[in-house]
Amino acid sequence: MSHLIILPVLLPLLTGVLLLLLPRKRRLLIHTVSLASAALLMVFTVQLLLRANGIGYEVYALGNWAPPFGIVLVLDKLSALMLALTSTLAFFSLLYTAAETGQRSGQTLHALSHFLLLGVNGAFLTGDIFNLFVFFEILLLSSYSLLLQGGGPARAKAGLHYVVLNLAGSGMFLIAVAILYGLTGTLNLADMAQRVTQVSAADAPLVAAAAVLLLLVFGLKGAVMPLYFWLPRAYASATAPVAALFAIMTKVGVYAIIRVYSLVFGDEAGELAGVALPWLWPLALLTIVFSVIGVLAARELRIQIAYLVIVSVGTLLAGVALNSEAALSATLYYLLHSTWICAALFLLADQIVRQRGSSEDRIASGPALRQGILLGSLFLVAAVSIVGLPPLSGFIGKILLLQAATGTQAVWLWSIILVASLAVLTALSRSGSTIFWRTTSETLDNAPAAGRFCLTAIFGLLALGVALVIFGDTVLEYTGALAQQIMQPQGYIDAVLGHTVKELPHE
Amino acid sequence: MLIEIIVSVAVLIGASFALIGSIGLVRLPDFYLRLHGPAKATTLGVGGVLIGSMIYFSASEQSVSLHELLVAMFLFITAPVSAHIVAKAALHIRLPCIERTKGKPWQSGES
Amino acid sequence: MSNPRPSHLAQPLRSKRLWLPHKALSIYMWLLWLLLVNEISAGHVLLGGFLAWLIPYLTQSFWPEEMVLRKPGVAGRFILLVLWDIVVANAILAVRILGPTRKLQPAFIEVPLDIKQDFAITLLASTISLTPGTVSADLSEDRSALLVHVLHVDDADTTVSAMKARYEAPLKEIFEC
Amino acid sequence: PATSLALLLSYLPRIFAGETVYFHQPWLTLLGMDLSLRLDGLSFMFALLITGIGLLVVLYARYYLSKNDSLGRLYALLQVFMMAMLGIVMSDNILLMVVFWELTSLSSFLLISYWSGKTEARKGARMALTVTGAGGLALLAGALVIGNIVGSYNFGDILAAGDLIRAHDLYPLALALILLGAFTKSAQFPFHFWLPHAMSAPTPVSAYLHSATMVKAGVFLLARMYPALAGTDLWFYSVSSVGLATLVYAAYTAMFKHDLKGLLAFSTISHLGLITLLFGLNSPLAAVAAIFHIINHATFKASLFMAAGAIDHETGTRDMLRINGMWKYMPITATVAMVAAAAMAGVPLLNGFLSKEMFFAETLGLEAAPQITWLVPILATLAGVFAVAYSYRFIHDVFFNGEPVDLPKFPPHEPPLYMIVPMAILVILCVLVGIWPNVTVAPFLHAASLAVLGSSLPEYKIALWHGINLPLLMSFIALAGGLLLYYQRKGLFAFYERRFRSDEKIVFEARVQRSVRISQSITKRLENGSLQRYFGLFVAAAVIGVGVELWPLASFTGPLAASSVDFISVLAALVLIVSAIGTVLLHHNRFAALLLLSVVGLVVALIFVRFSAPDLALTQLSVEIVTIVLLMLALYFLPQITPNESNPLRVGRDVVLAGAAGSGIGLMAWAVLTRPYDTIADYYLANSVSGGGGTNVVNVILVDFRGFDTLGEITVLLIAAVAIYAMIYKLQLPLANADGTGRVWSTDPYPPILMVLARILFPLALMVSFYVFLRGHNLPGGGFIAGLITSVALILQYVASGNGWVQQRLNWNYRSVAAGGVLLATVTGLASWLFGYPLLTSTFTYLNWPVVGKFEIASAMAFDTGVYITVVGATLVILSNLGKLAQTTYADALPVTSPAKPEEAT
Amino acid sequence: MEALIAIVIAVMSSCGIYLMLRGRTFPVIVGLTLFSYAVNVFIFVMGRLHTDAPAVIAEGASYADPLPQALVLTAIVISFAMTAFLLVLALRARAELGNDHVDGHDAEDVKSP
Amino acid sequence: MLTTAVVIAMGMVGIAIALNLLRLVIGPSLPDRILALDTMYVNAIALLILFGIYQGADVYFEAALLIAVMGFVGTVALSKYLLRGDIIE
Ligand code: NA
Ligand code: NA
Repeated sequence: MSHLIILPVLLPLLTGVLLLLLPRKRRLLIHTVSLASAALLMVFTVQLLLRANGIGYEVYALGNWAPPFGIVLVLDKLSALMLALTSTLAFFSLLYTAAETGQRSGQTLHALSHFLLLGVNGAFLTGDIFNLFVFFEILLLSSYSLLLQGGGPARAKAGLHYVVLNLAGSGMFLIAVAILYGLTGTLNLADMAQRVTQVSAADAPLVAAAAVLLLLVFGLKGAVMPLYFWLPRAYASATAPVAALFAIMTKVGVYAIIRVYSLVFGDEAGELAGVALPWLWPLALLTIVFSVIGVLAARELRIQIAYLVIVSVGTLLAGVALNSEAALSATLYYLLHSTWICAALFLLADQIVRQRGSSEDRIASGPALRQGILLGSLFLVAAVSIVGLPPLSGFIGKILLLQAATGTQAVWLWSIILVASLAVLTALSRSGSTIFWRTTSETLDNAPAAGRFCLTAIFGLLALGVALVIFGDTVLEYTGALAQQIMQPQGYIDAVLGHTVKELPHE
Repeated sequence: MLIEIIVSVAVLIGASFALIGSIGLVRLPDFYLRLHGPAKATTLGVGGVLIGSMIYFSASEQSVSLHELLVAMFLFITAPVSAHIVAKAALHIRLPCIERTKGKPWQSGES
Repeated sequence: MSNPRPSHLAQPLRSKRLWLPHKALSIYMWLLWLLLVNEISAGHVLLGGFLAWLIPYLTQSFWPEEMVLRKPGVAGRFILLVLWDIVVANAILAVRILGPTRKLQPAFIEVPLDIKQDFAITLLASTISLTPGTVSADLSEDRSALLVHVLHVDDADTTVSAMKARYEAPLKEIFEC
Repeated sequence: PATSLALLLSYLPRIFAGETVYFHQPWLTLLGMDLSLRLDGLSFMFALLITGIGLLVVLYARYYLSKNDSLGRLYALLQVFMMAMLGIVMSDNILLMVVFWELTSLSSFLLISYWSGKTEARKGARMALTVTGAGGLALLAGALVIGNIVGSYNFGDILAAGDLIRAHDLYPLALALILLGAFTKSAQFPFHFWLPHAMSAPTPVSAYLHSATMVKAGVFLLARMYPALAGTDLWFYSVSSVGLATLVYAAYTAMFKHDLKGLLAFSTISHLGLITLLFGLNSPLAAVAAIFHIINHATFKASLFMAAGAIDHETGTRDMLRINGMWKYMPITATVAMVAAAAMAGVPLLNGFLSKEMFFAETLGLEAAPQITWLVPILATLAGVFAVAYSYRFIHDVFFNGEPVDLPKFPPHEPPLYMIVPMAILVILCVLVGIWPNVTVAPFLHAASLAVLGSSLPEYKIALWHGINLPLLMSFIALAGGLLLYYQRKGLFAFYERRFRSDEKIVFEARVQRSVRISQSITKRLENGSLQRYFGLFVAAAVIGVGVELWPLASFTGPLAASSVDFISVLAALVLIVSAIGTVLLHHNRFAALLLLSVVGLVVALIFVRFSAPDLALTQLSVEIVTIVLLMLALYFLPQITPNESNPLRVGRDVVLAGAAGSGIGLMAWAVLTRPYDTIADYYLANSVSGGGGTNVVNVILVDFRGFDTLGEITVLLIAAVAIYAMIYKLQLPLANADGTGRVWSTDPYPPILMVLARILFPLALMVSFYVFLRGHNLPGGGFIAGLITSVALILQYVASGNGWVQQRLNWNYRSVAAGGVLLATVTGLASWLFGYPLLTSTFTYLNWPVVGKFEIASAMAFDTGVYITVVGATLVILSNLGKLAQTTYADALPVTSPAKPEEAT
Repeated sequence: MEALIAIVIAVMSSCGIYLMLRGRTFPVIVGLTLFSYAVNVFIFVMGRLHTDAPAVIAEGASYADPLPQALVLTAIVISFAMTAFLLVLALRARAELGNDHVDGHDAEDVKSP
Repeated sequence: MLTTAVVIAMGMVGIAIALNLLRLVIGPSLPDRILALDTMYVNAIALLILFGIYQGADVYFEAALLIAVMGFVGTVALSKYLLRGDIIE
């Protein structure tokens, strides 16, 4: 049997543990192990992507217990795509980490990053809702700690808010899972999807309450109005590679929403079909509106980028709420784009901060940058992408989404997205021109030039965004097939519940 | 039947002592006095209950059940030390005792 | 604030001994195991024996000195005495707790100590706490005296000498002669 | 550009033959956007303008820029721009055109801000980007609407579907959006204001982008979409009125600009208005005239910009109040500029005259809305008057009008030859076209008009002399009136200064600033940095969400009968409720709250016992103590008292919120508890012994059925250990040397009696934990609980004897221990791979040894050992490091000379 | 009995959430602990209430639902790890921010208790 | 009869626990509260053992043992906090 599907979980776990066991002083070794593992992870996930592109589903029954009794990992097009996205992001972020940690070994940082990957990958793969909770906790705890890397009051405060809110969120998650179990008697998502169809009308509101509670929890992770307020400070205060890595975190929330509400509460869920949609749609639009206001309001570049992350979340969820194949396909395209580009922006902002000395990333006049042209050009590319100007990925994603909307939804989505684009354009042109052009004097003497590996990381992420344009058709073909798979959850259900395990010798 | 009676008596006596210890805890006028109830009565009370349990399970399962002894032993070892350390803390923060108390506690840190 | 140099840090670390570093402890452990599993089978007797070796071996550095019971007979009698006193103590206590509290005459009394070993002092202090109307509240830092709170006292000196005779003496006999 | 030009010219014959050349490369097919290009007459004409003028501008710029400026950057950007511009005119797909459209906005942004050090340049660039970007977005929306109507984004399909589009409900929307795109790009009123401010760009850029090409993209769009959108009243009114307003207003304003380039900019706007107006007239001839004027305007305006640049270059200023009498210093430039200006004014024998004539003629031929159409020719003539006036001013005020006034550079010279050559070429073209239109421009115009108007191309004739008619009269009125006006300029200037001082840039900047400020205040209100606010919102959202969903629920009480209540349970519940509420009421006294919290924990454990969950009880008890110890370790560094800082209103609000949330949770518990369910749990009960080899089903679930969860759970512990270790590293905290009441701490850190007892208990606890571990698979217990017992036993040693003492005896790296535990558990799980089973597949067997008897060994036990080790390691990392915290801060807090460093264990 | 449990859960969650809404780190942590107790009991009772039926396989006995119990065990461990982390974070915040307010600033209207 | 006796005993222990809580809530001093909590732990052991007899099952024995261990450690830690502030030093 193939164990490939478990490797995205196993590899980061073992790497994290191994990194902790290595002697702290072996700096180079630690970096090498960490990067090699990230590279290997990329290989595995790409392989999984290819495999998912070919087959429908693949199920891995942990402990050889047949679903729904044991925990299963399920590979489908969605999980494969998310895995590949994560691994690329992780590789470049770790590359940046390795380049930037300098004399410090970064042992903890690397280990925690791999644990974060463990959590994220696990969340993407698992087919069990409680196991999803466990992986959420793994990724959250790692992220708490990663966020605090480097110390300082801003991080401490942001961290405190982030942690407390998410701990409360975890509590709510458990309550929701418990209610679902208490009424359906199962934890396996596929099984639950089947049992939810049989929930009586009298009990349906209870399940719906649990579903909304779950939505709230995922919304907290994904940073939806009114639950995103913790995010800007948190992301802005994180160190660059961490912030870059965090670009995937909100997407985990989005993923969970897609997965749970299409599979368990999808169109076939009887009384409970589409239970999340009436909430999701307005919240997504409000998220866009208020986060764009945040983008305009930002006084610091990193805060602005953080708000851009939220804008992208709002856009994605709006796409999810459209609840159609075309919209979902567009959403996933946009998800790839926004994750890579936001990550690149965070890395870039870090280099800007380094070269601006005490002006840091304030959107106000400051010293000229040592590599103004280079960084400026990179910023331009990233900004063009994220604003959604042609010819880069954001534009395509945006068009796809706009095309997917119909009826009244189209009116709302079009006006909000287009006005939002304009506002973001205004804001980014303001911050970009201020930071790169409104410079007071000479460059700072001690401003460090961006290192080779740092630039590689930024280049790499932007290049992935560009690749999304060049190979647009291929990507869209995949996301289209993916959307089809997601909108027809019966395939998933059959694959999981029909999975048979190998006979054990002692039985 | 005899065993039932023995067990009943044991648990009732035990429970009574536990209750008395707790009554002492509420009723006595200062901390140092209240300390006596839990340190002795409650411990013994639980001891009584444990003996009851020991007899009961030995009888009902037709084999000697002695592991309750372990709990009892543990309690008898730890209860006085608990009392001691709490009292030490009370002395340290100079918790007042009722006026008619003879003798004076050491000042904290004195020997 | 000054922090006194804790004397216990100066205790020498004994080199590890493989074979039964604490024989008394080992016996105690073995019995404990059988108590815990609540059954006497060949398997558990052997397993208990193994643990009786393993745990003392692992924890030997936590035991500063080897305890030697000099007079098992005295020790046995002492235990019985204490158990009896506990029962009596509680009967008296019950009466005092339930009776009128205004008649109580509490007191702090100081019991000078003859025994010096920490272990023995601990035993004495515990015994005092478990027995009639007394709780050992504090030990002087030089370990020369025990501060005891008495629930009801008629004559402090008598109480002190009674305690010393009844409990300290046998303990001294058991551990130090 | 030369290459492009050459390449382009090679298509000349085919285009003149009315052919359309296509290029097609599938790209984003799923998006409806392919990389498909078309080269028809219209695009060919534009492409020729773009490449031709581009070539000249490149030549000019080479000598225009100073040595400090990066020529490479300018060329690169110009190249990008040219490519994008060609893309616009040659796209065969409307979405693709939008792509190039936005690219021109972007490159224009970068070109305007070429001298990025200047505030003017940055602001001008940003304004241009915002306005044209907004237009681009509107255009995008329009394109999508069109695509929606037609079902294709291909121009071929769109242009053929004009009737369909015009009849569609969405036509007004599509039209509005597309016109918005065109008008912003071509600086039509009221979106014109960005163009004058774009003049902070280097002059070659202004010449190229902001007169000859980019601003023409808007009118190009009108031309391109003409077959699809034009011909309706809506089109007529919207396009022509905007064009007319722009024409007049901009021509009027141009007269008063003292800045050379400002004058030219408004003139450009005005001419664009003229072209727009022509397109708006819904007449085929007007469209031809529009196309003709596009060509003419590009030639004379580009050369004028170049002249202005040359003057700026030589004098160091563009202020016409200072620049006078240049005829003396640079006669060649003067000659060239004067000819171009004359073309701009519409002087006969020059190209401007021809298209203007056609324009005047068209304004007269209006058929629609007769009650207002008489106004059009009048306004057109008026605009002509203004145009002559500003053109004449450009000539007179710059080249004559006395002596220059303190120029930054004096005396000015003729510019380098290669700056003159491009100007000259353009001016020669003006003359050639003006005199022999049929030889020079006619084929291009024909091809282009064919592309716009299709087969319905009207009969038209370009000629210098049509005889004396109304248009000619209008031309002469304009010429004479313009000269007259110029000589009356003093009074006019004064009038203008009094009336029109509104600067759109200031308005625009103020608007942007205001929206930023409003955003900031909204954001500050929402994201006020208060966790209480955020958390309150979270709870409120949950209450509302759940409340709304629960609303339809008929009854919380389900069909199952409730079980009976007993006295002890009620008592225990009361104890729990009292202590929970007590925790809240006493929470200002933190230590007391902690004690009450312990009671809650204890009763929770009793609840677990009461309802048949011994494993849970054990775990709850051990975790609770460790938690309490942790809380105390932390409390040491925190204030002992919580200040009373919530006002009654907030307390009330929080009570309501918390009460609602809690009641909701309680109600849902009640609802579920009284409903039946059908669970998968029976499978575990049935297979625990046969499949998992253990009778304690809970434990078998943990280490086997759902061992993956447990692996995750111990990883969480490990991460917590690592994270906490990292956080404590170098943590400096103010240390209280006295308790909350100010009493100095006891001097006796390690009470001997406690120390003795702790040591006695240690082996005992180890024994118990081994026992609990071993039986876990079959009876309540297991690795986790055993690990906690071991940890607690060690904690007791730390408490009783101190960090130093324990470290002397047990110098482990707990972090590695924890990592090792996870490793062991994982590797155990991996072992199943060897036998071809998935991760974490367990196995067990029964051995029968002599004497010992029958017993079970299970791989799950190795897994559980991993759990045990992780728990011990993680718990101790956390606790011992928190313990050490005070040591390090304590040592640091003391003066260096202090002898008191007692616990530096050697 | 179900009602009693529901009330207990309601009270614990209310108290926990109320404390989490306070402005200082320590009460927040205490509240979080209280809330996690409530959550644990909540999950636990989703297996319904069973008296004298521990899920330990024996002859002819009835059993409680073992699955929620296993979930609670996992949840307890995780919430323990989280609480520990938050606690140390509170210390860290105290060190970095100079006070123990969750927002890092002492409220202006502090009244002494 | 045994059942009655055990139920009565449980009632008595339950009341004892309630009394402990009373002392815990009213204090007034912290040592009083610690003492009350410690006593409550011990009483809880009694309650558990009684419950075991009542149910005729001895699976609750370990819980009792654990309460004994944990109660003691808790009391020690709490008292040491009052004494030294720093419980692990
Ligand atoms: Na400490
Ligand atoms: Na907990």
